[in-house]
Amino acid sequence: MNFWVSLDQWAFLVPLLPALAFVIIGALGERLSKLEHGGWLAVLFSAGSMVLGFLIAIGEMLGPGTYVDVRYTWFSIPPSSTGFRDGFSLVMGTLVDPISALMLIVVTLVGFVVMLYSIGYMHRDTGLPRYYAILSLFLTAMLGVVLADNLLMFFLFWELVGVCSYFLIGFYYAKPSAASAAKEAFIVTRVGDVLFLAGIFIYFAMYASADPSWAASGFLFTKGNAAFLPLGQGVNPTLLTIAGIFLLAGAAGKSAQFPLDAWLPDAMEGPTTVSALIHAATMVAAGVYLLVIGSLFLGFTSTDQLAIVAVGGFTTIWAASMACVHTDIKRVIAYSTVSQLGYMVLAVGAGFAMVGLFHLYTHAMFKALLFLAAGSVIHAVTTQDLFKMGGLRKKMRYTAFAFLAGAFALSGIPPFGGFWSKDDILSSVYSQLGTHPEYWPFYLMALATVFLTAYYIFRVYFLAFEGPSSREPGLSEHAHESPWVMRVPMLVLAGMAIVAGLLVFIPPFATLFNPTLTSPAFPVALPLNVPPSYPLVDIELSALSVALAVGGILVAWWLWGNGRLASMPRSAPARWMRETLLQRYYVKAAYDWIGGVGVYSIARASDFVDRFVIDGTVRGFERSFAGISQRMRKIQTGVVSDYAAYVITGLIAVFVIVLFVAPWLVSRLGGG
Amino acid sequence: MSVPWISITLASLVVGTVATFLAGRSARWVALATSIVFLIEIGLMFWGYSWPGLLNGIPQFAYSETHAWISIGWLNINYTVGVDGISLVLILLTGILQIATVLYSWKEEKRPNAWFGLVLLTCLGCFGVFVALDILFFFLFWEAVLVPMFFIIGYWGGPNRRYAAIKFFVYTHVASVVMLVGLLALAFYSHAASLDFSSVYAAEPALAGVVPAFLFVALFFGFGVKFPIVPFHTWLPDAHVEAPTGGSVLLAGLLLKLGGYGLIRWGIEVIPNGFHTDQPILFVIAFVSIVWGSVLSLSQRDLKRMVAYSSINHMGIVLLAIALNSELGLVAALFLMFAHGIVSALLFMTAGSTHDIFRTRDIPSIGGAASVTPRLATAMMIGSLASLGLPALISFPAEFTALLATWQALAYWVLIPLIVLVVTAGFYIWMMQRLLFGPTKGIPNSVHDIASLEVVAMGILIAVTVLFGVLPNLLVHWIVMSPVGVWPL
Amino acid sequence: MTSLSIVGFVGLSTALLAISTFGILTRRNFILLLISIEIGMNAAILDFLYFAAFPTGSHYFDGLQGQSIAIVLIGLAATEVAVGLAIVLALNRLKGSINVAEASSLRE
Amino acid sequence: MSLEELAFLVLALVAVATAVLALFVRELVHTILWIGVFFVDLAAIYFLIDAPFLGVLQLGVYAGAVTILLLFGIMVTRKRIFSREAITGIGALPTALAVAMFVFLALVVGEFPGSEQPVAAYSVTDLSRALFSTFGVYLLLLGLVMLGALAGAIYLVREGRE
Repeated sequence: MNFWVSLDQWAFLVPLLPALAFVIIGALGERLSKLEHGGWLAVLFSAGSMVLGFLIAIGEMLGPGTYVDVRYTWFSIPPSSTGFRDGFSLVMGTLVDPISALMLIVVTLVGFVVMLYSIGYMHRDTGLPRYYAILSLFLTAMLGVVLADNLLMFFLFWELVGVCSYFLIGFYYAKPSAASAAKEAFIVTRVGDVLFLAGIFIYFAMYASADPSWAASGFLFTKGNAAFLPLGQGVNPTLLTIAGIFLLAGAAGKSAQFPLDAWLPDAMEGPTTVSALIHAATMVAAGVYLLVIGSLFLGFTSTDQLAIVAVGGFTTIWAASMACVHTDIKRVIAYSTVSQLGYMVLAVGAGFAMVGLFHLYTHAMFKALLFLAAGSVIHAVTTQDLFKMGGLRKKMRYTAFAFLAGAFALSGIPPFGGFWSKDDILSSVYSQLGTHPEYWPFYLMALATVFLTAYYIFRVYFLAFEGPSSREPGLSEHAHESPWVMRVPMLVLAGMAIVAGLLVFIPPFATLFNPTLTSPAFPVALPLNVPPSYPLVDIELSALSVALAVGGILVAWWLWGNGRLASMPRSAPARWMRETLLQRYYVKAAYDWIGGVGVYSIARASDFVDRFVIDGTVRGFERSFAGISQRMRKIQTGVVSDYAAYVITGLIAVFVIVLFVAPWLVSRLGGG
Repeated sequence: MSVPWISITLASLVVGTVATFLAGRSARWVALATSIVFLIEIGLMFWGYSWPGLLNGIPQFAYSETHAWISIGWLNINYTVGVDGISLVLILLTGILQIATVLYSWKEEKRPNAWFGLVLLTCLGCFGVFVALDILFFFLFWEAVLVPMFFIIGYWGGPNRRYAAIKFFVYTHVASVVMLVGLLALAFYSHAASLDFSSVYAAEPALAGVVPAFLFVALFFGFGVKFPIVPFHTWLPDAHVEAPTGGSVLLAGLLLKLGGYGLIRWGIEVIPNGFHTDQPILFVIAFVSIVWGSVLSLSQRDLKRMVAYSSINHMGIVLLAIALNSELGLVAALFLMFAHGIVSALLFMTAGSTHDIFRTRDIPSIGGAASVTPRLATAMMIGSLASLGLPALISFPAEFTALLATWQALAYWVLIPLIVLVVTAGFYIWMMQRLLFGPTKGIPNSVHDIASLEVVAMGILIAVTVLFGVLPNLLVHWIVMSPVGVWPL
Repeated sequence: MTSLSIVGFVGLSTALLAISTFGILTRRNFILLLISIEIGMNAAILDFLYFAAFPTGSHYFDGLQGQSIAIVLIGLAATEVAVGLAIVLALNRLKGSINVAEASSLRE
Repeated sequence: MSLEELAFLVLALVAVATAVLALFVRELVHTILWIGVFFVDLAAIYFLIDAPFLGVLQLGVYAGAVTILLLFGIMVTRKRIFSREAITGIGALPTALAVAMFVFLALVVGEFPGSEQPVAAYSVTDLSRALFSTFGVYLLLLGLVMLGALAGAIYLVREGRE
């Protein structure tokens, strides 16, 4: 075993380092005030984690095809004749394969730069030890998700990621809106999570009945290097479909796909750094990662695939349309995230797991960048309202450059990162249209979204960075460029946004996108399509999508560019439409109604039943006993003759029982 | 076998309890010493434990002792004690909760000797229930738990304490009597040689016809009220609301576990035939309890009431897992009982401290507690998250395996408890949003965060929560050294 | 001595017991109450003596035992009357009447 | 019908009749007289079944002492010895209870043989020997009870008690 492969054994250290940071910062708390309240400690540990992660990823690039799986038994029941024949185990283990290596790069890199950026961005806040501790815990959890070799561990860290997100969204917990957004995020993702759990159970049933040793192995994705997928082939396709739908539900909750998308824009109540790390680059991508794993290891039926394509395709345009009207800079980017995640889901659904992962990787870079740049702006002007900003390019050159790089990448302008991956998705899905004509509407939605994407992100750019210096007098005047701890991360990510797509043309890196899974029975020969190849038809498609993107930029410039405030269309339908979009198609209101009125009314009604029907019955017993006692009291007359009458009545009752009742009972019950 | 650890432990607890009653002002120190000795003894019990396995198909016990006690003709009542993995984890729970309660209520000023004595007596009773292997002996301890709890609620409780204490006592006592009738009928109908567990176990197959089913219903009623099962649960919220914090901790942490333990030891193990007949009833009740407890928690304003109803929900999952009749289910049920004991104790401590600090437990009338009492808020958050099944905390492995076992046995019915998990998350998260977050309101002028001894008490529970959440095998290792994996269910 | 009908004896004692029961239940005068009780006692004594004298009874107890019990019962009955009379006197002094319906309280 | 049977029949009828009369006459003194007859009548039955000692006891204790005591009781509680007692009506419930009692006890009679020869009569010597040896405990207990009763009776009627 050479050095690079042996590195994989130490993969568990990658999540463990931030966990150490969590423990240290959590334990010492404010005593670390000299170290930026633990911030530098968090940066240090995440840097260590990044270095190790990169080394492991490089090892994976240099030694492809060898996956190392390290396990620790977490929960085990020994074999028994009446229970599990081979025993039952739940394990914690790390599996380093190309997918997790790629995710390692994304998570540790973005994690590190965001941690560094936080030093500057969060400097003025209080409660920083809590912030850095939970952010470190988040990194641990996210890396746990990435490295998990089995479904249970995946789910475990998946939940932990969710709770870290909950705490970070609610970081400014004294703000009612932040507390409310945190709650919403937790509960909505929880809906997806329990369905995901149901999916895990179904896979368990399928695999454990096909191979009893699977229960003992601890829900592993792979056995040796072979996916367990073949086990699922023989089973009831309905069951497999349902499991896939449940998995999709879990992914939709985490990745904010329709209809569980409402929480992500509200999650922007958290600090911008959190938005960049968790709600753009890593956690929300975990849903896509789950679908990738499902597609590669667990298997989807064609019904599942259609459902995934439908959800992903529809979400792209659904979220992008809302992004076009919102005026909060972070919310626009958040809708954009939802929309871009839709692309990834679409790709995975169409059978191109690695293409989806490719977009995940580029998106993580440029979306984190956009958030950091937005954060830099917010840091400078202390508002998030686009219509109060303006002309910031002159005062914040680095930030403007970074944002522009991100915007180009997002719009899909070559050679920026986003172009390659988005184009790859579109052409991949297009290639499936022949055999799957039912994908057509979703393909068209995705294509139309290219235009909307370019439009809304450049609307943001023009409103914030171009035009006259200030629409809100006095706001932008104090704006100045951010300190180096914030600039360096932005520049790193800007670099990545530019070159991320080109990197896949370097062969060692490309191996991460072409995993050699030695499974003998991969269900379909997956067309991996990474890096993208360009036969003639694809060139035309690429030209079309680039044209759409450029068109979007031009429309944005025509409406908002050069400091112009285009007169809004004032007709009633337009106003109605804008209102609908601003109200997010009233989905949020519907959810609030379900939670606040629907469920809560049921709960109140149940409470009423509990108090007055169930407990009322109990009290009724009590009261009737009291009443009977009141009446019984009256027979205590004190008159001797009456007592004698009771005694004799009792005596006669004994006679009746002994002479008649008991023999009858004995004869009925047959001896005793 | 040489050292009669159980008798030694019982004796030390009895001596400690009596000494606490007599100790006057220094009762708390005696109680603490007793608790520490108890924990050490538990540790030694774990140290030397190995499960003897089955003998002629009858499960055996470690550290078992039998001494003739009452012998009238054919009726043999013995002092028989012993432990296996099932009781061992619950004994550990008893030890942990005992020391945590003693530390939490360290500052009790109202007749401290009686208070600490009653706390120790409750734990003594629970320990007795967990080790007793004779029907009468078991029942003796079972009832012995009721009395101190009655006084704890009735003397140290809230404004409506007399009603709650009497309701608690009458309710559970009626159930106990039904259970005793069932247990004695079991022994007599099966013509067991004695009232010992092993002879009743061996004699049970002699029962014919519908008799085992009826016996099981009688036992289940007795154990179920302790659980508590819907619709026999209404004593629980009242008792919790009125009980002092230490009382709530013991009530939720230990007393509810007696029901689960009894159901496993004297119900399922001893009357499998009756259990098989009645299994559907158990399922229905379990599902109803799960849904009902959770939905009702959502509508509660009183923090303690909310936690009390969530106990109904969790114990419903325990009942479900027990009723599944599978090895995995039983392991999960025992783990979940342990987990719930720790977590609900923690939550009741935080609820009690909330009341001490803010003079109210009404959730909507307090806000932003996290910014004035961060330590309390942290403990409450950890407790809530553990209770809603967050991974890496203690409930998760238990709930995961319980639901997995449910899926194995009942397939899509598992969706009911799964969806309820969302509601459970909902009410905890909503409580935290209202009580801990948001702008401050309802904060009295002089606010102090929880005192250091309370921190220690909660810290013990939090440490246990995290330890077994991260390394559940530490507990499962002991649970499986018991008949759960081998008896022919 | 020729045989005697067991039915007659038991019938007699049962009838006496029934009369005694009736008296105890209906009569409020303490002395009548005492008399009712005495009738019942006599019914019992009669039974003991009868069963002591015949094989069916001897099956249950030694004949002499039956007679001994009868003697004890007579002694008890006498004692009872003595105590009863004491109660009559006390009652009469307290309430001015020997109607038991008026002596319905345990306290004075 | 043999002479004994005839005698028993007559005595039994007289016993029932006097018992009923004792409870139903309106003069209390008449009651005492009827119950005296009842006691004597029962003594005759005892003689009939070869229990002469008991018969004598019955005469001495019941017909003698108890009757006189009861009479004495009436005398000290009444101003005039002839005073009518308000007879409470024949209630349905007491009657039903009494009849039920009779019926159930009579049901037991069916368990016994119809008639049988008596065992050998016991002499008074046998009885006394048994009473003072084998069944001495009964006598002791009776003595204790009597002692207690006597003490109680004295306590009840003692002076100075309001």
